[in-house]
Amino acid sequence: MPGIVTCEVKMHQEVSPGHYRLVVHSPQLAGEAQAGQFCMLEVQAGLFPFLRRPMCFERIFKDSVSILYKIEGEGTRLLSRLTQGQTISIQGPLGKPWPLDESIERHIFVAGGIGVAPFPALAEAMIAKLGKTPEVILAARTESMLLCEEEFHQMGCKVHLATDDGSAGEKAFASEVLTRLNPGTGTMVHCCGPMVMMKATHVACEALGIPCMTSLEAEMACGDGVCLGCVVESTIEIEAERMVRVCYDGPVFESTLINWAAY
Amino acid sequence: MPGIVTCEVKMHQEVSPGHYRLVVHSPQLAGEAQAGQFCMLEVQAGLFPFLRRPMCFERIFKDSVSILYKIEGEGTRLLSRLTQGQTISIQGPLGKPWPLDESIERHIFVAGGIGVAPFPALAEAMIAKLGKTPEVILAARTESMLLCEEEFHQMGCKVHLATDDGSAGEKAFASEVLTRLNPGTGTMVHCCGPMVMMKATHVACEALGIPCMTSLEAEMACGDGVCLGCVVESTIEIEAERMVRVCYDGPVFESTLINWAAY
Amino acid sequence: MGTSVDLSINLGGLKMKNPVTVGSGTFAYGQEYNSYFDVSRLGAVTTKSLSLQPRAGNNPPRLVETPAGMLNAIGLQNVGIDVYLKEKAPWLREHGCTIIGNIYGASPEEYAELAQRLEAEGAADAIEANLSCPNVHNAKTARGCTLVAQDPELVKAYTEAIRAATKLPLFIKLSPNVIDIAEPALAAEAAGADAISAINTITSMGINPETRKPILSNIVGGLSGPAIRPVAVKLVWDLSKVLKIPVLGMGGITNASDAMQFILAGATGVAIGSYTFRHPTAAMEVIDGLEDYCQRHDVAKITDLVGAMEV
Amino acid sequence: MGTSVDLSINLGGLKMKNPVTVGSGTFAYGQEYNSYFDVSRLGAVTTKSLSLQPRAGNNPPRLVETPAGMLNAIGLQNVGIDVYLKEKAPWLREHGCTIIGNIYGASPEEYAELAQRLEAEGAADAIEANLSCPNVHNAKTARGCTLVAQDPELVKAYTEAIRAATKLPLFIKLSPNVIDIAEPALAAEAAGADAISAINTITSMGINPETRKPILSNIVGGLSGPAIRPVAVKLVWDLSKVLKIPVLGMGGITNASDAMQFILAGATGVAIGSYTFRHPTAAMEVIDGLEDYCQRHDVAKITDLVGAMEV
Ligand SMILES: Cc1cc2nc3c(=O)[nH]c(=O)nc-3n(C[C@H](O)[C@H](O)[C@H](O)COP(=O)(O)OP(=O)(O)OC[C@H]3O[C@@H](n4cnc5c(N)ncnc54)[C@H](O)[C@@H]3O)c2cc1C
Ligand SMILES: Cc1cc2nc3c(=O)[nH]c(=O)nc-3n(C[C@H](O)[C@H](O)[C@H](O)COP(=O)(O)OP(=O)(O)OC[C@H]3O[C@@H](n4cnc5c(N)ncnc54)[C@H](O)[C@@H]3O)c2cc1C
Ligand SMILES: Cc1cc2nc3c(=O)[nH]c(=O)nc-3n(C[C@H](O)[C@H](O)[C@H](O)COP(=O)(O)O)c2cc1C
Ligand SMILES: Cc1cc2nc3c(=O)[nH]c(=O)nc-3n(C[C@H](O)[C@H](O)[C@H](O)COP(=O)(O)O)c2cc1C
Ligand code: FES
Ligand code: FES
Repeated sequence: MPGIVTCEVKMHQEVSPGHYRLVVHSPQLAGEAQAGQFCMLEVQAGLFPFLRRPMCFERIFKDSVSILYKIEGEGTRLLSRLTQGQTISIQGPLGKPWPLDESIERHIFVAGGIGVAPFPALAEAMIAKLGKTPEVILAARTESMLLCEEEFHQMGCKVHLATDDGSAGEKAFASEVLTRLNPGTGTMVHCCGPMVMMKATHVACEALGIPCMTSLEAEMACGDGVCLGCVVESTIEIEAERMVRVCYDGPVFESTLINWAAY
Repeated sequence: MPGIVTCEVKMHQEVSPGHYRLVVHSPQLAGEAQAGQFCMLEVQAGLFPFLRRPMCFERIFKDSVSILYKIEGEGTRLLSRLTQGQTISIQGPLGKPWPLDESIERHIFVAGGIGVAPFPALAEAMIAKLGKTPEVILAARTESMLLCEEEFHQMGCKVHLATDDGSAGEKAFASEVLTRLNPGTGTMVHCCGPMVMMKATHVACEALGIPCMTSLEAEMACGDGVCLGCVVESTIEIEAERMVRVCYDGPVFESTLINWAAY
Repeated sequence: MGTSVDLSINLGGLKMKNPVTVGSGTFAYGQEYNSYFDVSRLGAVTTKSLSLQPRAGNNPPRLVETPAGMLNAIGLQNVGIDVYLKEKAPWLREHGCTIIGNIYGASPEEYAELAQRLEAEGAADAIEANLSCPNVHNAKTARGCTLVAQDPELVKAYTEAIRAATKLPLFIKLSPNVIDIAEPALAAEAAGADAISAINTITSMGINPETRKPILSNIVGGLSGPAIRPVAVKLVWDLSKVLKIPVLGMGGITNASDAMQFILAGATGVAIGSYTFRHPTAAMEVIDGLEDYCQRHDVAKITDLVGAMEV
Repeated sequence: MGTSVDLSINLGGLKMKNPVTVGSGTFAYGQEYNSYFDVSRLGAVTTKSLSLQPRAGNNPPRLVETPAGMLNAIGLQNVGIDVYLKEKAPWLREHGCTIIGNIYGASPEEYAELAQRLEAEGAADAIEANLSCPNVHNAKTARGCTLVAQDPELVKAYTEAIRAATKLPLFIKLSPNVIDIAEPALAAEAAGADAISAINTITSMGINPETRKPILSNIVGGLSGPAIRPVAVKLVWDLSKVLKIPVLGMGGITNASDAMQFILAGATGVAIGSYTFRHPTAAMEVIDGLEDYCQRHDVAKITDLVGAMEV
């Protein structure tokens, strides 16, 4: 059940230029959150910014959760000033988690840039609950934007790197790397990153005939399925509505449910 | 010349319930500020609160200044979260200082509640520049709201206490205490506190035939004499305007310049 | 808390146990926020605008944050009256909620039908007609007007049609985009409205300088949130000066102190809108805060404070 | 910075070296802010509204902060045209400032006289007539209107009178409190205005719940600041769709990105108002930011971006 908790900051540090990791103490969130869900952070007290900022759980520990984020605009810039020992109001957990499907043999993550954020928690859950170690394709514009490589190695994941400029790993799109991994029946792809990348991955999976789960982003106001602001167009109707809510029906969707034509 | 400086917080602590002292590093402010002037603090980054908050200089050190403030509403509450090492944007110095009149024999301060804030700097300036040690009447609702007594003692000032509830010093109004001090010709009174107190002190000084300087408060937007928002009605006209600006023509006014009828 | 305070109000015939409801479209149909607080504690739940057919709304992006507020162009996406009657209203009833059914139609007849069906199925305790949605483009609208609520003649016609279709308390929701809000309000009153809801969002827009494109796919949207509160308080005061029927005030309320501004300006009831997105328990805290305010000020009945601003 | 950008504009005949001026009443007569930056760097300085006689304005309190904005009811306190001509204009001239003289009168004749005197004494390079101040109560105003700018007929009459009195570029400043801003704007254009300034503040109010009194002694005031920016951008876009004359856009601008929203929506010039109170060098930073924007986007002339929103 979503709730609002005031959490103490246990750690907050810049992990690569413009990217921060925030660890907050919250047995409640840690106890309830599942990989793929997200929360809404109150950036600072007062009415600016007006809305909370959606962030997924990078990792879910015993009594704390971590968030990995990128400075995108004013909200995240203000957020980065928060210091250890201060408190922050967090609403969550929200949304639908990644599915944990026992019948799947091979799990491949396709992560673009900061889109890697929801994957460490998912890798841990798969290892713990399914006894399966996923493979990870980490893609980014350039080397310094490749995040969490070390974490995945520590969990025993095979990591494939791809950069737009070739500064690390292959100079290729993540979807190309994916195709070259020859994923066959029994494989499921989990993808999070820029819309164009998710679209390309969806198209690749369609061609390969394998299921693809995508974690979408949209501007959010409520995070609770109420305001109808975060919708994307779907290929089907949920509750007689052609639009699906990223916050409530997602953020994780089977890629075939999304109408990718708009992107 | 007023300017905007980003200052590091050297110290910030609660000095009595709901009252804080903030010391910021700023050779520029310390070099230019004069007792009685004030500054405008940016409470936090972003657009809330929208306006800066006016605060006078409690003390002016070699390369820092101190501010003594009371939690009044949301702005000061947010301000109190600022921690040592963080920075704050300060605009100043602004307004007209207390006059330092060599011809005056006896200086008496009349301070009500947080209205004591501009007096430590004035006492120091008088001791240093005029070689005169002022007497201080400290008035407040109750004992815990009497501030700076220790500071004045250390500077060698004689301190008279008055509280509304008699919890410390006399159970009397500051203006009554003033009258009983028998101030005669050659005395100047400097007053800061609630409007009703300043009015009473003004009336008492009129009766005693001695000059009274009052430091006024008003809601401010610009602090620079531009918006005309902070005016009070005057008994005379400055630049053909019947209204005087607390921020620019004051905050320190000869009490006879103010039309006290409205208060 | 000490002495008990009577927070109950009668809003044009709708009895509410306290003056607090929610803004239409900021609370869906009540279910979601029940995980944050018992929604039956509200004086009433106001539903999202309901239309005869389900509506998909505008294309995304549909919302953007603004300083101390937000801009939306949802375009009245809703499940439609049928799904509401079948799935949403029963839940609200089971949970003991008083319901203000907000409706939106493309014509007076559609509004009338919606009101009639809500009453017939016992799925609302009052009707709030949204005549101020930026999507109604009616040929009969007076020059320059784009909203029914901007044209007193249309307001009269729509109100009369709905009035004829239902005996439920009828609230007419007005727009701030007018020169003098008294005109449509008096037209509604004359046509049989039981209360005026004010205000809906202010027509606004935003542009992304980097892409040079409008931020909302609909280009234009409605501004809400604390940013617009001073505008709303003024309009509620304008209304309270001319109306005999009560006002349901809204626009940027975040806490009991904000709500008191509306009540003192003349609102009998208040609605919490966008701020619920930031702080889901806001409406609850307003109820508690109003009770606290009355106790601190030694006021036995909240209704004694309606329009009690001292000029 | 690399290639040089042409920031100059021609605003209805007024040549400005960059599109940036200040909102009337938020910069006094220029002197005070010269300690923060060289005010002659502005495309133009817009003066506080000048009247024939000095005005004391309203009683305090006259301002209050609001979420992301502020409410003021200064009441046009100003030194009067005589003091302006004797003391303020010479300072602006000595410092090389381009001057937009903002004027306020109680009748068309007073506006005409003010414009004529400013031109005769060379104390302004353009006239901005404030027809949207919440203090004008004119018996001839159409039903419901309280501002000249709400009534196209009055706008026409006032504009014609001022037009007849001066050859200086004439800007008419409009109010957001209308149903369709195109109407007064087209009336002004037809009557000979050279540009439209938009927007003035939005009519608003606040109440202190503890005292139950209005916060402003005038009860009602005008809302400004970032809170109203989305409203202003929308109105500027509305204007740019119907006008042949250019628009001077304002309302809540804090930085170059905000200013670009106005320019893309169709404003040729922009004015920084209330935010200067928070951040006195804001206008300067907007100028630098616009230059930077043009460089990043490979735009040689800022005027190429006017109305360049891609729908
Ligand atoms: C379900 C979900 C999970 C997310 N998880 C993460 C994460 O783990 N790490 C991370 O770095 N980012 C994540 N994001 C994106 C993150 O929310 C935005 O980068 C952030 O809100 C930008 O705020 P800002 O004020 O810095 O940027 P601004 O551009 O100034 O934001 C202005 C407005 O745009 C919205 N906004 C801007 N960009 C986005 C975006 N890409 N998605 C949604 N809203 C946006 C903001 O909420 C705000 O309302 C997630 C988004 C969603 C929807
Ligand atoms: C020249 C000057 C010097 C001051 N020096 C000090 C000082 O040294 N120490 C101190 O504790 N206080 C001082 N004050 C008062 C202080 O500025 C206010 O207490 C503070 O602004 C309240 O802000 P808030 O957000 O906490 O209160 P809120 O009530 O939430 O403020 C809301 C609005 O009211 C304004 N406001 C509220 N009360 C006052 C007030 N009494 N005077 C002016 N504006 C007010 C705020 O600026 C803001 O715009 C001074 C005021 C002035 C004018
Ligand atoms: C996301 C959103 C959706 C809204 N949908 C509706 C609606 O369907 N019908 C309606 O009458 N008003 C709708 N409104 C307007 C609100 O009910 C309310 O009148 C307005 O937001 C002002 O209140 P606030 O500032 O507290 O949000 C909506 C507002 C928002 C923010
Ligand atoms: C304190 C204050 C005083 C103002 N005085 C005037 C005035 O004298 N004449 C006028 O035409 N506009 C006046 N305005 C309106 C501004 O010029 C501007 O149109 C409005 O504030 C919107 O811009 P902003 O949001 O950037 O402040 C005043 C605004 C403020 C805040
Ligand atoms: S953010 Fe409100 S419905 Fe998704
Ligand atoms: S605060 Fe603006 S004139 Fe004093």
